Amino acid sequence: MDVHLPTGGVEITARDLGKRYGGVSALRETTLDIPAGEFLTLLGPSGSGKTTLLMILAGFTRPDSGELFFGDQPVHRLPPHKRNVGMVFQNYALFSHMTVAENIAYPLRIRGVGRADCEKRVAEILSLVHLEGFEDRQIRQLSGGQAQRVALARATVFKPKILLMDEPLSALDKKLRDQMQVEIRRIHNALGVTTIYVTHDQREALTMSDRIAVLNRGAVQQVGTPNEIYTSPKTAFVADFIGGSNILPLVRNGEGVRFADQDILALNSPPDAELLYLVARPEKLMFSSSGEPALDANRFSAIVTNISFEGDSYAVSAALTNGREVTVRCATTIRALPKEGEIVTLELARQDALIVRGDT
Amino acid sequence: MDVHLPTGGVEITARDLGKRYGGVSALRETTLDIPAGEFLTLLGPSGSGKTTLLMILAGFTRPDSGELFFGDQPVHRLPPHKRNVGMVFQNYALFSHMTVAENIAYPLRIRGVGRADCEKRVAEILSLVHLEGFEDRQIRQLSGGQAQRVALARATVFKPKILLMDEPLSALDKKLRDQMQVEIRRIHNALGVTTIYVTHDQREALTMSDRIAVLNRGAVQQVGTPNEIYTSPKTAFVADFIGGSNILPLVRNGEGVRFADQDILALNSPPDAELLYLVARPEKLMFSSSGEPALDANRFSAIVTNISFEGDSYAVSAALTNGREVTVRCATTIRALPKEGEIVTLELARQDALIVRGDT
Amino acid sequence: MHSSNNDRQISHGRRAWLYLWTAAVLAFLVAPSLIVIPMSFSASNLLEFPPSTLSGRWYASYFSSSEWMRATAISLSTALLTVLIATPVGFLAAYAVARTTPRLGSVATAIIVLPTILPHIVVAVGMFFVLSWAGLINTITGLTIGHVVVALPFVFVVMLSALKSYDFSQEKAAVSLGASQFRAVVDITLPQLKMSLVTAALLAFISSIDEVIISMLVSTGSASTLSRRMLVSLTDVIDPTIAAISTLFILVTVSVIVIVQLTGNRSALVPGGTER
Amino acid sequence: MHSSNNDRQISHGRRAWLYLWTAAVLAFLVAPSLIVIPMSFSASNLLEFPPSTLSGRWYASYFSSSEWMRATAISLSTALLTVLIATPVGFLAAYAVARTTPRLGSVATAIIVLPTILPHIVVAVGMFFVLSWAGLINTITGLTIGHVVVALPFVFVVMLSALKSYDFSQEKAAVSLGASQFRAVVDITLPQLKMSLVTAALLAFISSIDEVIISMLVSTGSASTLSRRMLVSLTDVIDPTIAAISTLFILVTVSVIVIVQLTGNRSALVPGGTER
Repeated sequence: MDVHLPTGGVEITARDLGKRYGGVSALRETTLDIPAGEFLTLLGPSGSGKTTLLMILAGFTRPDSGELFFGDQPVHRLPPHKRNVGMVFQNYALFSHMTVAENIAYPLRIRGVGRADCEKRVAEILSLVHLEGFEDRQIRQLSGGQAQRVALARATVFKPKILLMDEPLSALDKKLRDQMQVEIRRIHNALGVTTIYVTHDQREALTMSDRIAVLNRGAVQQVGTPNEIYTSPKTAFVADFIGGSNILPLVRNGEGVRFADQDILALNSPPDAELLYLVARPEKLMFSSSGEPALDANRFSAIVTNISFEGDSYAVSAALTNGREVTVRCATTIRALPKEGEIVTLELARQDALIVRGDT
Repeated sequence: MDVHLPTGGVEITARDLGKRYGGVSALRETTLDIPAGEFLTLLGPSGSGKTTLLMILAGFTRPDSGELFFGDQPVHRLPPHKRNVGMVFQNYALFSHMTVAENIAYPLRIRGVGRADCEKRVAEILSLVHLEGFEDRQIRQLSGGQAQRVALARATVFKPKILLMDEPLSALDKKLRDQMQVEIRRIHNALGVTTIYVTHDQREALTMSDRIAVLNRGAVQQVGTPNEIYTSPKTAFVADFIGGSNILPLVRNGEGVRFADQDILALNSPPDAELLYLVARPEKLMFSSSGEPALDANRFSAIVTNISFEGDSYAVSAALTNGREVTVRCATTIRALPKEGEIVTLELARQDALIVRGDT
Repeated sequence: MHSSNNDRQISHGRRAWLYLWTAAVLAFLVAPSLIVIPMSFSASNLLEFPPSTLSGRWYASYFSSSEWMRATAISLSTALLTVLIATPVGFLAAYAVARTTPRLGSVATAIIVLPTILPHIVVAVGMFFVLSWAGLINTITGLTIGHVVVALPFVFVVMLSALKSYDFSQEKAAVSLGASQFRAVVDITLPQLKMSLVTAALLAFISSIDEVIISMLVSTGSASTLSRRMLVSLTDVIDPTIAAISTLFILVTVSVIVIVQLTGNRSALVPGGTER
Repeated sequence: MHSSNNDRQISHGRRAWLYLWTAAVLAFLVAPSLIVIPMSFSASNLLEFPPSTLSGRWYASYFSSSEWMRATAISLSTALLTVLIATPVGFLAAYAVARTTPRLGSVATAIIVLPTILPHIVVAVGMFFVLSWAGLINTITGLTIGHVVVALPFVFVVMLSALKSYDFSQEKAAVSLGASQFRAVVDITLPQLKMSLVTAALLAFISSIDEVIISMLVSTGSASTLSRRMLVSLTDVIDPTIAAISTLFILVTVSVIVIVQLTGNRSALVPGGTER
């Protein structure tokens, strides 16, 4: 049965797509190439333009500028119901007066698929989303996770080459969300459809995506694999938004950079930008033990202001000499946990010190 | 000025407090001793009885059974407005037709405090919550964090010996919540008032409390310091609710216990209960390197089913030989990350293996 | 806002006076509305409460009077025409208002509910002048126009409130699945608003049957509606037939409301409801 | 539901027919309501639209007629009494319903709004019978009782909806800070419902002024209210004074609504509003 399932994906090419509401740029000119079959996540805070970009892809929002291609076909003038794109809405938007089977069969009915074929394909897709036997359930009888699966089935049963998902897990609780993340990836892998997934949850983006596009204030900040985004953020915004970070402003000093009158040893050379920041992940800052300075490490003097026990770790807040607060995360197995008010030396190894530019 | 502030706290003694709605126990007979000046958190999921207990303390809910003392005074028959208890509500419940100063002065006005004295004490408490000069602001002009501070000021300005807080931070976003947690602790320390704090957020409870009472289905499961609760949970519920845990069902075998036909080496001897579980924190499970078995460790064979990159760590899901899934958390610096489908050996040191009883 | 916890802060003793107030208010409100029912079964030629002898003679008198029957026929046909016009027009107006910008929507809403905000007598006077001018006094057409103006705001308000709680993303979902905008409305929106449409139609019907003041002015003599004839009869002589007709009115109104409520509640259990 | 994004899915071309419908509906609704205004300024003895010569003679005729003035006085005093009774009673009933169990509350609500659900003519007939029996026909007391029954549901509904969106935890907070339940209502709840109380009182006032059918039956001859006299005049002879009075009615009603709206909106900016 499953042999019929793979629908394949199609490449998406966006050229200079832009959208303004009144005087405000909801999306600045954006160019993006999404290979066929990729799982791309649009990640950003609310108002970052991620939903606007998704709605332009779906056809519900008309871009002011730019071009959009699905494969070779230009689609930026096509109305949404002719784009043949599957879409999963934030609140699922299931038709509440129809059964599960009627919901899923709706796109097939519109395409004039025959009754028998319809039933076969509904059963097929229900088995893919692990909801065998749910055909005659009413929508109101479904749990959140089941409704999510039905929405996914309805958006893929007509074998679209592109699947758009608008924060589909935001209404679920944490446990179900973790489970559905794995499920959605599994279904993506089974169908091979090009998937654009919108979320504001950085953890979700890291876990699920082939690539992530991080947006802020209407502009794409960085596109890359989860690992690239986490370990090599290009801007202070990305570094701060993905995982907690200590972001320290730097001053350019010839070839190098300084923080609070101290030369900084860093992994990369400073990028070409006006505003420069040092990124130090809380788990990479170490309390220096006694007087033996590690080679190739930055050392900062600081005073401990607060210690929080968080179960699997301590979060230690410390004020640097110029007053800036940083957070240090250390394991509960640490030998010598400093006390509040204690003066400590913090070490950041050169390979953990990244220089990024300010937000564009 | 600050010399006048400390209000001190009073001891709270609850004896067999119980409450039923219809046939359902909202709170089973609960006995609790809270020393003067303690910061005690009631932690539990919704419906666990934590709010019922708080409302009994406040006087808004009349218990069906039991006695309640504030110091030596029995209060279980006292109406709420005669209990002299400060309370911070989930939505703040600020009087929207009054200014900040009028809100804070309201409990003083009711107590017939003179105008000049009123003004002095409002200024004093505003300075404590870092809102100097906000006297004439309208409530609608306040941000969430400011409203929170005003609610706190209003609930403490009349120097109650007891302060009750009902999920006060649930409406704030994560950053502000972290900041207010520190603030609330600081104000608690300054006033010395006995504080009962209700939350469903285990991280908040760990960070803020002197002691935590964990509730589930109307019953107190465990009372202890954050460290005790995290490192020595007494029931499977507590282990699961505080920090993620792998909970494996055990079978008693003479003096010891077995899991899947394998004797388990554990930190503690099995408690006297019917259902027993092994608690293994995800960060304590290790991938065993090659054939050298660690002394005094449990070893489990497992197949890797999923690997999620989560930025600062990997979450590896693995199925044990009897089909149970466990989660292993490992640092991104791990030398040999296993692949999906790989068969691995998991190690759990004896001192990290805790045996707990099922939920009471 | 309201929760069982909140209740408990007012003790039962304190609530007693609230209960008393409420009971007094309720008795005061119900008495005049329902006193006609026992009166209508009186056998006496005079109004009696309580009736000394019971009989159904006033019901017989109503059904055997050709004048009352004629008035009833006029009322019913006008009400039916009113429903057929006001329901679709009101739905389309509400749909337009729900989908347009908030500013335009509130202007349109203000104008549509104008006839319910202005004194009814003023609307009736205006309607009388307009219909005189158009030569439609004493015609069913004229009467229907008058009643549509009165009924439309009810339909509009019911449909607008239904559309406001309707999840338009379902329409959007249908479009994303390949349906045209029109087909999405027909396939998805209308079936889900079924119950509200029925409610709106019944409200339009009742408001037309119940309308007196416009009828008073624009339909006289043999074109009188039932409610107009009742009012005129009462100001002339005291005829207990009126009590019988009033009782029938109550019966019909209450049945309609009960039916709407029951189907409304059933719609929470079976498909077709607007909730989700 | 409604969002600026949703709008964009209907293109402007497609929306044109919706706009047209709406415009037609609006014109149809507004015309009869407002046509009396130009007519009232006619100088002719006959009804004219548009008027050939303008004059204020019909306004002069209204203000100089002792009969019209007497009717106006009766209307105003009845309306004032109605407000003074219906507002506090309606608030207390709404407060009781808001704080009691949902089941008891919905029974009470159903009974309180009964007079607005039943045909107005039925309520009027019942009221006529009750007042005849009590010997209160043609008295201001009787008329006021009738109008309170009609006005109370408005007050009740306005106050209940205000109380439903009111955050009762403020009352609870006041109690936790040391206020008795009664003091909490007076200090916290009432000041925040100020605007809704004013709205409810104005609605009660307008509904009394506007009431015709009960007035038609229970106040005759020299005890006639203004709206009753207007209706009776129109069925006798066509007197353009009616157009003048209707215009004044519109003026008063619209002013009241505008004032409520303006103060209502201001209350969103200054203290005393119910929002938070």
